[in-house]
Amino acid sequence: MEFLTDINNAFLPEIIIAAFVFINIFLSLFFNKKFYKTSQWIAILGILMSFASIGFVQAEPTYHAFANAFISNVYTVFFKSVILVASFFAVLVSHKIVRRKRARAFEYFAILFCAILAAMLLVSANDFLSSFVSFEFLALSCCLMSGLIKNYKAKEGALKYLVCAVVASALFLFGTSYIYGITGSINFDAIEVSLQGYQGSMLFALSSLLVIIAMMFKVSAVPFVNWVPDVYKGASYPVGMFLSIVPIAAGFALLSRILVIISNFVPVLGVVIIILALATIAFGAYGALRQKDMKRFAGYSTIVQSGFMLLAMGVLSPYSLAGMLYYLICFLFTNVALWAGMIMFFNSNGRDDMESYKGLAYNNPFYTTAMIFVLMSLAGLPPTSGFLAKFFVLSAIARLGFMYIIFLLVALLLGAIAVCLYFRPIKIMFEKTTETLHLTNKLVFSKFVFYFCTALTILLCMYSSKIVEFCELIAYSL
Amino acid sequence: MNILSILALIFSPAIAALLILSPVFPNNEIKIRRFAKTFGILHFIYSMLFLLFFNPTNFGWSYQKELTFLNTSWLKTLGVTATFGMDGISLVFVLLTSFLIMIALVASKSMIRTKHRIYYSLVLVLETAFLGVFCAKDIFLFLLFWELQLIPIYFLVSQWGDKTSSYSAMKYVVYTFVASMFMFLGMLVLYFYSFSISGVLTGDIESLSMSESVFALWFQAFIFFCLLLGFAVKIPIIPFHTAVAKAQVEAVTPVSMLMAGVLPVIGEYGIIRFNMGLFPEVFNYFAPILIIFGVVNIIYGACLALAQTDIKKITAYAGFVQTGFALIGLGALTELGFNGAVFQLVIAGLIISGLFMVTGVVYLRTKTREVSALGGLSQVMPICMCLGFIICFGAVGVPFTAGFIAKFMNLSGLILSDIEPQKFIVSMAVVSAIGLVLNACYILYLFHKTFFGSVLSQFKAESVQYDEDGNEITVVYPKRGITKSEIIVLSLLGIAIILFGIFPNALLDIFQVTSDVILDFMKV
Amino acid sequence: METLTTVFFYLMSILAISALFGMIFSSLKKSILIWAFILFCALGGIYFLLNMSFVGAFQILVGAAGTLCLVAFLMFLTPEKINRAGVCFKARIFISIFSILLIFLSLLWAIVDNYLASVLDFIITINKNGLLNVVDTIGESIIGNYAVVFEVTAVVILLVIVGTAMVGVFKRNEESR
Amino acid sequence: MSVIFNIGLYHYLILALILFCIGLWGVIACKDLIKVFLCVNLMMFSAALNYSAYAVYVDPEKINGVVVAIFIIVFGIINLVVSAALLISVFKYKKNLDVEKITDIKG
Repeated sequence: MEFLTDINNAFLPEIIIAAFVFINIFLSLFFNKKFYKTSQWIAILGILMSFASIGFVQAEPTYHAFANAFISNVYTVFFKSVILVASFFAVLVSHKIVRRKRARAFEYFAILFCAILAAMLLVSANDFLSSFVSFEFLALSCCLMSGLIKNYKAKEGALKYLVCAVVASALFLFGTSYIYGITGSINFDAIEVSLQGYQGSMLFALSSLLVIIAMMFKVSAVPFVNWVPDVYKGASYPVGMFLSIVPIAAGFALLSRILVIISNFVPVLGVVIIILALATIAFGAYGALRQKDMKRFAGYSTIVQSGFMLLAMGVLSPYSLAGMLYYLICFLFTNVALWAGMIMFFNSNGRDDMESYKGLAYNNPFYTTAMIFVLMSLAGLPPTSGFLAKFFVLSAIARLGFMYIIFLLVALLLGAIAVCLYFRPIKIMFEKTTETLHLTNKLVFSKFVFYFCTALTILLCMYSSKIVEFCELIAYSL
Repeated sequence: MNILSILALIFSPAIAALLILSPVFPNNEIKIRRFAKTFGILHFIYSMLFLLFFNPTNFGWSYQKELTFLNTSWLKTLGVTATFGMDGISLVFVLLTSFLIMIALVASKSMIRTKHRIYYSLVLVLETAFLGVFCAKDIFLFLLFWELQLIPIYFLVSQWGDKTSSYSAMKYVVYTFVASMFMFLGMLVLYFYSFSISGVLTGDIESLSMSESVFALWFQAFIFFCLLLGFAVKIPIIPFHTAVAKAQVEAVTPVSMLMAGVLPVIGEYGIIRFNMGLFPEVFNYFAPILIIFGVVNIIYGACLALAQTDIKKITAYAGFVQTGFALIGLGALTELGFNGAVFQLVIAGLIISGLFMVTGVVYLRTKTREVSALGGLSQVMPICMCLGFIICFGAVGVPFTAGFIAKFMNLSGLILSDIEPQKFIVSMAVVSAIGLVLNACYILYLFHKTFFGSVLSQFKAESVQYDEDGNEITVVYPKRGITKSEIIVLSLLGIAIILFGIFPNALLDIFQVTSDVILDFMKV
Repeated sequence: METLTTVFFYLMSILAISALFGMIFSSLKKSILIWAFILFCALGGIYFLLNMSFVGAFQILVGAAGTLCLVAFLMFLTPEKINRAGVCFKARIFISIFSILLIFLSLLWAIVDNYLASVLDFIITINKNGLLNVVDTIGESIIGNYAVVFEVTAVVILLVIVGTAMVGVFKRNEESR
Repeated sequence: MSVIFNIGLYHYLILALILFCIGLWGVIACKDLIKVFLCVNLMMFSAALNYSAYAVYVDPEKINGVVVAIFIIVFGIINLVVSAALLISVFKYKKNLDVEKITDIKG
């Protein structure tokens, strides 16, 4: 009975998602050929049900479920809802893949739901075993999802993803094994208790460094970053949208929860993370500056954005966490809008190189205006939410002290380079060309997602006060 | 007073821009142009109303108003509010901006041939960004509008400029953005350290100015120079000028008018508002640096201008010289100098945009900007010559034009300055007086080479106009080589220059009290 | 008894390390045999040495047997015409050797440091009384505390079955591409 | 000498560390993708060894580390299964499993 109480109090969204995994697999056995179009509706239903059930979850005070292997509090609930919103958009825009997969549409959604389940488990995992299992689960489901298309690039991207994921999880395990040895426990709460009064040692520092480096794979930051553009290039568009948000959000949730425990005992960890973040931004900016392919460009842009979010993790105060959460919200909507815009373009003419965007400004001014807003938001220019988000994250570093000003300066200059790279697609859209492009108007869902999220990027900047308060509330609950 | 909403003043151009962009608006270039022009004129009249009801003896900010969203401040938890307000100096610059935008919208008729819809909406968005900078009462609001300018300027320069203008627009954006990142750094540090001292998170300029003096001097100086770098690229002060000059030269004429007319004003407004208003102690210490920058701007800018053969480049460098005089006035730390600097900024905005307009008119007719390929245009386009004559005299600083008053105030302010050592001041004054002569040289050279001398054969036709591909179109203009809208633009600028030359107090009275307040603050 | 343990441990570790090097450098067919050797003998033996006979058996049964079957299967499905390359020697490999040595030495130093600083005397032999009912404890732990993790593993296996089927399936006309 | 001859926790840790580092080097150095995955597996198994050694010496009552080790072994197999599927599908296109010869996506 305790089991059922735990499920009811903390695990309702996950259980619903898991149920829909089985429903999808079951349906794929019997209703393949005829009813493939309903699969999208079933997926939407599943996500909406799961989202609604978040309201029934106990968030305050923290609920320890399943012998403390998983927890549920405001922080995890926030991340779960971010994951569900992102995957909702990803399901909405995946009508093309449903049509193409036909008989296997249900299986595609089963894998997608597995990934959502894994991300939600990763958010709420409370010991090394459950976090490792969900880490692997997320990596495997994302890898399988990115290899779904039947061409070579998808397989190659999936393979690269798998190699990186497996190496990362090996590093994660190796690092956590030492922490287990030092503290004698694998549970986060127990570790926190047994670390009280701990002086810190070389072994602890190195092992936590290993764990952090392994987590960098999930948030697509510097040591494990080469896979990002390749995987995005290979994967289909909805999968790319999913990959660019959900694993990163889940990774940040786990990273912040681990960092809260260990960062007090390893004083240099903050500096290391800030340096990694700056290197990530530099890598992403350098890669995106010479990109000719829009998908790969989106990959590098994701790297830049996650670098900025990682910058806030190096500080780890409630203020900086609130900044990171606000950045995550902005990044969610902006990135969804970017991918939705790319999907609209791709679905109408089947091209994804940057040159094909030439002259778009003269034929589709409305689309171009929205796209400019999205890119400006990613670059962090007003009047979009990206500006405020960058302001937040950078001000968190400014708050630290005078010694950190050099990092702040480097971050600001890298931000200036980032502006440069986001101007490139805009420049191409305004170039003159003879051929006329027309976006087909049948793509209702993509259109809705694109314009809705673009509007949100601007509105989030204006009505930011409430959201900032909300983010601070969540950050304090960690 | 209810009609005079500062929010309406600032955001109405953006709303008008959205209206033009919206699918409801007819896609007819004449209608778009007329709408934009009418809006510009109405906006100028509306801003004149602000002047009428302005109380010049008021010390603080007038017309203060906060923009709220759902009855909540913009970023309440961070202490950042979207509060707007005006004091005397802001009001003068707001009027200047509104006037120049109106002028530029009128001037666009003959200069802009394509993409009218996007062009006019971008100019109006740019106006919102300009006005927001002048009226922002919060440092982060200031920053928001400051960076908002980049987007319209990028498109205005790259889309309607010369062939390589896309590159120079990008260069301009990167330069300005990098500099503004330093400014952002300074602002963030300022914001958090004033928080650590006063315990209140606030971005309000007035509250920040209270808590500054507690900092160590070197720390204040660090923030001071971070901010100054951001403003210096916008003005531009000379070592940072390359990208700005290139963008100004390669942009289309109305855009160069706006860039040369308003952007230096914005930069120096930033210096007045932040560097002077927040760090009086440091400013007192580093004022000679501003004087040196000003003198370098004058001498080096004049030399650069003398070395050019492109009339638009000469005009762009002339703009640097004009802003150099204002920098001298700011650095002098006297009442005369300060008032002169503000006066000079307004007048420089008028003069430089006028000069750009003249070169633009000439370039439109002749399709060349090389000095050697021009000459004798006074016979072909006499009206343009007459109006250009007034503007050039204003730039040289001939008595009875506003340029004379402004330069006189700045230089005498510099000489009256009590900055030690006195030798430095005197030598700087002498050098800038030499700069005045050089200034006269290149402007008269420009004017002479363009309008006088023997008429070159290709300009002998009654009035010649070329279309975009360089083919001759035989359009006979009624007013000898110049259209009605161009006459309006040039004559309005000329009238303004002469009017302020005869009645400088009309302008000086508006910001007299504000400048007294700022200078009093400096002496503490 | 002590001497036997020592000899056994060193034998196993030397076997494991040398076999691993052998696996990296030899050709694929040989390397699979060597891999089996590592898992069967070396690692399994070390688990037995740790009094974890259950894990050792598990390692041998699931790990070694499953992996071996899988790799052999993989090797036959990807028939070979070109010589399988061993190790590529390039500049970056030497850099990687250097960095891995760095990791190794720093971690080794940390472990030794920890050993020198440790209060507990780990040299004493294992307290066998605490480990009598290992299998019971593991079973209780898996079914009690980590039941959800266990279930999640089941879902992962389901996912892998469905997903690999989807990823690996080809249309006939695509194979030739 | 007793440190060397009396086998204790630290011997196991150092063995695991050596295996881990060789595995990591193998991942970077091996040109054959099958070997790469075997080396990654070995890295995970060395972590499992770490976990069980710590479980025996530090946490003998609950032996949570052993549970982790069991899960690691299971997931090692699962990784290999997925990698096998992907390797076969890559092989069908390229007829090769050399790390340097299968990269199409670049830039």
